[in-house]
Amino acid sequence: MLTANELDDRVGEFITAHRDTDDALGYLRARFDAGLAWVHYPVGLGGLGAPRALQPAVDARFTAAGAPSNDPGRIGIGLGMAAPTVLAYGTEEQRERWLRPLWTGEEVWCQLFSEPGAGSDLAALGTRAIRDGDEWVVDGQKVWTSMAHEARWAILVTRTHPELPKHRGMTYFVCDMTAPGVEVRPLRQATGEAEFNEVFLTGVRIPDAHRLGEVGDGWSVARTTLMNERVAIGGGAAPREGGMIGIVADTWRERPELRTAGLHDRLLRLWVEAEAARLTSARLRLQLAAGEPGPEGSAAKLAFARLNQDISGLELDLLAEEGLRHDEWTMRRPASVDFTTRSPGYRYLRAKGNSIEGGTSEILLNVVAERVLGLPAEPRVDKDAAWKDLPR
Amino acid sequence: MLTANELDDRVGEFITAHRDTDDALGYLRARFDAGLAWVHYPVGLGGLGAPRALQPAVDARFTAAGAPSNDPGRIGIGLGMAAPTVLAYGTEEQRERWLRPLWTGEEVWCQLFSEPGAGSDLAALGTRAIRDGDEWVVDGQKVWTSMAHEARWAILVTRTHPELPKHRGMTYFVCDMTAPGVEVRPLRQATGEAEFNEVFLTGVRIPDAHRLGEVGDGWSVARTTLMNERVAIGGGAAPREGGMIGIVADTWRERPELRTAGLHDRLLRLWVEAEAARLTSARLRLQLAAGEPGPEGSAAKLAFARLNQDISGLELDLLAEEGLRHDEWTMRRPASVDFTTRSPGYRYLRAKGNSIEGGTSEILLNVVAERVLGLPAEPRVDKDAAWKDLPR
Amino acid sequence: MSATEHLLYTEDESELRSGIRDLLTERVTLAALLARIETNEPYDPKLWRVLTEQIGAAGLAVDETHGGSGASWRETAVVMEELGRSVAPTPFLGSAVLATAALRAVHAGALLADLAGGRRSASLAVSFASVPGARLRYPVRADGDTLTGTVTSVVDAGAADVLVVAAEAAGGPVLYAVEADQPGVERRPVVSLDLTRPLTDIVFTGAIGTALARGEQAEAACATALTTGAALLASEQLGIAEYCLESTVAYMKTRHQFGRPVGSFQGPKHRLAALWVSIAQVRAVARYAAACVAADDPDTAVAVAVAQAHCSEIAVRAAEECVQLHGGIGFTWEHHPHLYLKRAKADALAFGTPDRHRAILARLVDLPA
Amino acid sequence: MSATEHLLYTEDESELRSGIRDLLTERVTLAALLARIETNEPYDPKLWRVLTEQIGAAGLAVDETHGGSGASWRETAVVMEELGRSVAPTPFLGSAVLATAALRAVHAGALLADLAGGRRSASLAVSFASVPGARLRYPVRADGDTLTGTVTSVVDAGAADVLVVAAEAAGGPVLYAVEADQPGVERRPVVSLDLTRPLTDIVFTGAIGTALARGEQAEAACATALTTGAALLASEQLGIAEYCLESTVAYMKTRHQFGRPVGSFQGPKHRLAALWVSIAQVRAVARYAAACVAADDPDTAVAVAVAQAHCSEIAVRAAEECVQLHGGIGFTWEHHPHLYLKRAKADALAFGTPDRHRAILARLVDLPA
Repeated sequence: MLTANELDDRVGEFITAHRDTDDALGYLRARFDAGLAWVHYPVGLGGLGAPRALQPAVDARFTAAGAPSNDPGRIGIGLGMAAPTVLAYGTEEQRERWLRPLWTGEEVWCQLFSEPGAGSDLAALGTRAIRDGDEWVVDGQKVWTSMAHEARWAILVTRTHPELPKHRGMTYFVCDMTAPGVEVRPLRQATGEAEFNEVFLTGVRIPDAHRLGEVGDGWSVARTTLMNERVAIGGGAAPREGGMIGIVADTWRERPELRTAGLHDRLLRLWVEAEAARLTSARLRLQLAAGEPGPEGSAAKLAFARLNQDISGLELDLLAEEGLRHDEWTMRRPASVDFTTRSPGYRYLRAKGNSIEGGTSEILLNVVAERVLGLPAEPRVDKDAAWKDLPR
Repeated sequence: MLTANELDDRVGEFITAHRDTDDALGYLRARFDAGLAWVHYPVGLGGLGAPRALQPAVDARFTAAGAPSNDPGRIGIGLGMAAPTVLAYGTEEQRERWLRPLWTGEEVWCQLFSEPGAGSDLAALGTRAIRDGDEWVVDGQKVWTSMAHEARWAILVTRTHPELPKHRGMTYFVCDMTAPGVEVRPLRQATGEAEFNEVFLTGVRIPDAHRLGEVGDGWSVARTTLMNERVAIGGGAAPREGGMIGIVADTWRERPELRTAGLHDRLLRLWVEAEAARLTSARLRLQLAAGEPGPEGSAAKLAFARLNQDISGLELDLLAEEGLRHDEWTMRRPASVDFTTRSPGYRYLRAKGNSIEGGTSEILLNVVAERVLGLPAEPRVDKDAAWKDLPR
Repeated sequence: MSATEHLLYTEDESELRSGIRDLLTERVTLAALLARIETNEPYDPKLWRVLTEQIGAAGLAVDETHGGSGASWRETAVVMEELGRSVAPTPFLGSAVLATAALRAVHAGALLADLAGGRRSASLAVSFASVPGARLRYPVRADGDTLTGTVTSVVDAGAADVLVVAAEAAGGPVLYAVEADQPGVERRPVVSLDLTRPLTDIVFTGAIGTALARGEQAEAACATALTTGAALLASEQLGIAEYCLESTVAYMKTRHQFGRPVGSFQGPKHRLAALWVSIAQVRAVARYAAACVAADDPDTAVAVAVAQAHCSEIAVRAAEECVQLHGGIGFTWEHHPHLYLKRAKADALAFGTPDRHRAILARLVDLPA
Repeated sequence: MSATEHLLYTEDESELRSGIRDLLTERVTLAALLARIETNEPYDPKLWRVLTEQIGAAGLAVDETHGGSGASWRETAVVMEELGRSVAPTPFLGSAVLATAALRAVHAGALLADLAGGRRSASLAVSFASVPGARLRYPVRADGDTLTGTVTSVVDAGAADVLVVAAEAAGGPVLYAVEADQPGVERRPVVSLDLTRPLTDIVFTGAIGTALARGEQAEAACATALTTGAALLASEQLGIAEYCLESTVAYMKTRHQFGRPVGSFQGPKHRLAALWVSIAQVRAVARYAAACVAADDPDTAVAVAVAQAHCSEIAVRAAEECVQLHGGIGFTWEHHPHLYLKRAKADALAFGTPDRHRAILARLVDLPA
């Protein structure tokens, strides 16, 4: 297997060879073809079969060289969720068709999983797919779909066998977002913005060739997707005061007239918690680097959500009158969440989403309790009954 | 029905007539016979069939006159739990035999309900009672029995029909604590003291005449007992700073050298919470007086437990080095709990019991959630199965 | 009779509540509310008319000789509860509480009667974040009866006919009634965190005021108004918390996940039960504060500090639980939770945050830092 | 290499842990512990012998030339974790941490070697509630090398052979080694909140000491000892929290109520999961503090303040949950939870309560009051 030094040499050669390229897309395609996109992917699919741990150094070197970026913020769902699933379950043709334009950013992906009636209980979903020759006809409604309004493709889980127990009657597809019958509507949220969408699927025809995994095996495929979502969250390196605590700490330092004794101890408590969360993430990164992926990822997401909420609540209390004043409620379509540029009220409201999106804190606590602590599961009333007979 | 004024006259006459009595027991017996023991009880059983709300004034007047007391702290279980149950379910003979010496304090009562395997889930209890002619033979182990070592009688719930679902196979008895086969052992607790006992019942023979309620109807009878326990708790009138908060507030005032900024806000938070709990109790008393018994009694017990725990925890933090030093760990048998005379460490430890004894906080939260808020019950796996087949 | 004897609701209060709730249920639907709050007219004028003219809600704390019903702040608090429950945009707090309390204190009979009858509305020109019990600031200066200065973040001032303004004059503070619709008064709408309660910055540039009181009396009137506002805000917070709990409970009874109503899971169940316990305390604390201001009880300052320290935190917690336990839809614009969250958080900032009230309490009950 | 690179356990540390855990599992049964703690000999001398002589636990942070193993405070922290897990009564904290840290700082080679080898034990004569980072107090005065004064609530001093005493002399502070068994030293046992860790008041009445260091060096040695003690106490708190969580989880898997294991109810489940999240943070924070003192990192003061502010609260919460979720038996003398509760609460008071550490932190990270 490739060593870190050999890999570094290859990156250096690539950078030198493409030094004078003006064509960003061409550069990214070439980088993919050289196996330097995601080095742990197979040769021919943007990788070199190298250890995953070598990727950060590669990215850092390209960044340092000022190389064109594939804008990972914009194509996060493709990179983090669609790609590993296509890699794991896709046919040769599917991998070759989808992975390259996914990685280069030519094609944006979104995720059609959650439904109004199936959020935490994703396996209850009811979007129907009925086979019709070489195609499937899909009807239903999905929700909380970020980037749907810009996406070319979607990963989609459907119900194909309502008469089976819920975990056994699902099938997983890749859905063409430009296909007739796909309607995307913005979903406005408490902040006034719409990061997300509702997606209505009405008689959408999907070729069987766009199925991922076996018919009826959609739950397993979806779990692969979601496992990769969990890994993607919460592991980022941060300096001390790097998160939201830094904003309020700076306000505290710069505006002594706002300080009160009661808020002081609360600020210090949150400062300590933020530092604890930071050290925990640092420890998690060491574990991942040492190849011991622990369940601390869920812990990090739980802690991050609570911290953001508590800190932004404190910030409003500190600002008092200024906290009563907001910047704007305009309906916008932001491409990503930025906690630093908007008003404190925005931070406060947006942080409420942190314990709902990507798995509610309640669900994550269940995951920790059952999978980590090994506490017994609740009595299940929905495991063996046919999906169609479940109360909803 | 008797008016408050008429009743007051009667009390006055009684006090005048018995002014010169030296015989405390005789006095109490006479007060019982005059119907001035618990005025809402029937005539002949210590009462006058008067409204319950008139009792406090009667008690206050006897106290003011310096009349002998039946020491309600010592006979609380008899007064609060056994008596209402005997009244509700007892035969004429049973009421006449038991209520008078119970009220006068001649006979102390205790409660044999909880078992090592049946705490929160009282209906799971397994102490067996098997009929043998006119008697029942009882075998089993009870726990958390206060006053068992001083009690003459016990209210006892047993399992008579293991083959029935758990709520339907119980029978309720009055048990003679001096009968052969009753063994009382002190149960030492975290404070070092033993307020409670374990009671071992080995071939204890109870006459059928000491049964309360029908055979198999023990759960209904027990619920009457427990309902009266709930009412008894948490309604006491208290002045501002009357509870544990007063102790720590005084320490704060008297010892400025201990103060820290962080503890200040925490103290004030708890002061506010204590005041909120006090006003809530005051409101509850008005409701009870107005004949609207609300479910706020459970709320009061929940709040009281948490407050005592938080305040005593703060007190130790405030005292710092002194908090590291305890008074004593001697095994004692206190007749009642007094939070004021012992060391802060005692308060801290004893308060931990407040959220366990008399219904854990978790169970009370269930009660509030289901009976007050009307939230749906958990799926029950133990309702219809025979008691003997339940996992334990 | 001590204020602790007034913690329950009287029959009159229950009747009042029921009338107001019927009205609000009809007029303040979620759809109507959402449609209104982003317009230039967040208040529903018809609602305000019925509330003031038919129900007489604005005159509850005004005596009968001034066109009120001669009830008290306790009845007014019941109105606040219901307005909180519905997050109804009305100028009730500014006009029927803050301005009315100030005008009552200076015996400004005619104007008081106008407010009580709903013929006019007013607001007290102070920042909504002013802390009762803290030292008053006077951002407006009076030269003769000509006023100059800027007051920021005033509640319910956008639609007010009259502004009650405390200004610093040469001889000390003076309380003025200022017609809002005059050249020397500019009202600048503020984008407020709570869309259902608009705030306004008011710039006085030579506005003409009518002096109502001077010196200590003016100062006391302002202080009383803030104290009354803070006391009654606790009742609004009670209404917010109650509705958040009730609507969450209702949702959790019908929403199914994993084949069960989500309200049957013990995790949220215990949280909601604990919240109910806290709300029972909010009720007692808010009633006590209202009873104290109604009776001008010597314990008023403590009661209000306790109420604002306690009720703010519980109302915010209730709204936060409402958002969280509604899951995804709790975070959408189309559902009610965000409106309650914004109102609850804004109310917590209004009239002083809990920590500021605890600091005041420390002085009142001799627990010095 | 930054201290954040040392947050994991090395293989050596895991081996060390496993050896100690085996020993403690065998020697510190609940029955043995309960039998011992109310006697005059709460320490198990055999346990201490094996720990020091066979495992070399007392010499981990001592270099090889002084009879130690030349490891570091990080390895010592692993021992503290295991001692916390078992609430084992040993003089490890007093002798192998506090006294050793002080002696290391003043290069007191011979005595250090005695401690490292387990031939003698020592303690630092300071109150267990002393706060690292706060100004040092010297309750003992030195006249020549004769010591007079009283030090209260000293940890692990009852069985110590040597007392390390910082005393105020004419020319500034002096650090002494004082033989404990001499006429001028009276040790009075204290009834301690944590029965598994006895405290002692020490009265010096003309005791003779051997000066180890003077002036700034003496002061620095004391400060270092307290900082090291506080840093390593975080690891003990980690062990306490872990055992409380694990034993509670184990209990809740087997305890049945309502026909189900109580651990299947979501209420306690969510609380235990949240506790696990907090304990994962305690682990990171405690490891970081140990790594900082091991490397004498410039960030040590912040790391220790964070560790003591955070770990104290979580360990206490873990112990409180352990009591509560064991239900009735959690409140009995015969079961383990109360022992952990007492240790956790005492540890929270030791070396400064969380609020005192937050106040120190405020200065360190420029967040002034």
